[in-house]
Amino acid sequence: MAVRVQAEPFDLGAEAAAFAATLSAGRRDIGAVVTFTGVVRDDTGTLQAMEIEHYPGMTAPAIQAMVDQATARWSLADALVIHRYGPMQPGEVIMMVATAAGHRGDAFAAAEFLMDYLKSRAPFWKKEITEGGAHWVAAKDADEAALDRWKP
Amino acid sequence: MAVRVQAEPFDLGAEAAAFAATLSAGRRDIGAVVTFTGVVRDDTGTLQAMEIEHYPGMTAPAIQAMVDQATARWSLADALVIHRYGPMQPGEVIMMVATAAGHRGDAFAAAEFLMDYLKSRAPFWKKEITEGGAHWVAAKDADEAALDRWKP
Amino acid sequence: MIEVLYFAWVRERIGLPRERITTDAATVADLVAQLRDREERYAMAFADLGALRVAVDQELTDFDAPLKGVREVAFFPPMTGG
Amino acid sequence: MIEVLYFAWVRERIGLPRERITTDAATVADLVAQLRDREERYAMAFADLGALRVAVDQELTDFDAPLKGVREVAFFPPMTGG
Repeated sequence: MAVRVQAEPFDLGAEAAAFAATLSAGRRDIGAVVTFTGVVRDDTGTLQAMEIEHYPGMTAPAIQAMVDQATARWSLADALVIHRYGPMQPGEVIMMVATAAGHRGDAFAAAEFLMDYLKSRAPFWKKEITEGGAHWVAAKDADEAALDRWKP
Repeated sequence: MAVRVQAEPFDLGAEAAAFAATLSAGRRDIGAVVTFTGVVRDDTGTLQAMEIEHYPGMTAPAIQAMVDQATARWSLADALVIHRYGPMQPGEVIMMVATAAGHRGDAFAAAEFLMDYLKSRAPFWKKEITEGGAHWVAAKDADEAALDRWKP
Repeated sequence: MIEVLYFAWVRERIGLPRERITTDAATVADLVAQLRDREERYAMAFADLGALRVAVDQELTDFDAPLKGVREVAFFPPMTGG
Repeated sequence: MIEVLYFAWVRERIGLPRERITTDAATVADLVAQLRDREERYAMAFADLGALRVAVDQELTDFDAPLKGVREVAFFPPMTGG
């Protein structure tokens, strides 16, 4: 159950391989591995850079609390969250969630739960820098609404 | 939109990296990449091998039809399905689905849809070889029921 | 002449993976009835149609599917991939 | 003495990332009222509490949270990670 908050770029393939390698070392109760990777999107072709600010003291503990919640709720063998901060370019990986479980339902649900909570409850703020200037990305109602489905 | 049916083992990390690399080459409308990887599970510690039989003429076209359905239903930038057949050991990767989309909802839904259909509608049959003998894995009611959520 | 294929335990019970069958059966169900009458191993393999699935020309279908013009019929248990 | 932190556009409007504030405010809302009275830039940053979130000692909470024994309060817009 690892949480990493870092400025450095990382590679989806390398992280997925490392996550799977720790799983396959010694245990045979894992049938499903899900990964989600978030990428800097530039729909309009005007984005020069994305910058993510975070709350250093709070970020990793807040994400760890989400992972603990997911672990309590679903039967998970392992979970990983990596989230970057600082400047990044269109096409670069922003963050990644990986889950491993005996069955696919648990792995998918936990990954979606973590994504929904990371979007709206982890202390990150995105700023888009375009030719026209810089602006903070507004929170989406849809992201807030997505949390409703996890209410007990 | 690639479909591969193969006996050869493959590596989750390498396939995920290759999938992401084709995406990041030139396009900037992708914000979400989801992968699902199925692994040979051995809960009881008695499994010696798993063997998967398939229907060569039908398998790849049937999976391609599922990918086409997913593409028609969600806004997908790309999708990949790899499924092995033949003998494999506990801990080995059986199959993988990857989806890429602008938004996470589409990428998750399409990956789960493909998994549910692959489980019950792609012509694969699993045989478990244990010390006690070999037996065909029975289809689960839960897997059949999982298809209901995709009914229009 | 129809190519008939068997997979998984259907193949094992019947004892062969495929065979060519000359038949006047109008539907898959008619073909199954003819196969059942052939030998005990066919009767055993087709004892419970609820436990079987069928593909006609490599498309999943039902037992009442017509066989006119069909080249290939496959019988197998419910799939367990993924 | 409370460490007060500002993030994203709250930080930009107020013009600094953190400051130490000596206050007798009983709740976060009381602290906000005192900050608003300080200067125009604070009044602007705290104009619409509905557009703000608050964490007390690095836990998300509400504006009516008490400040007794608290070391750190952070103000920021709704999060947009992931």
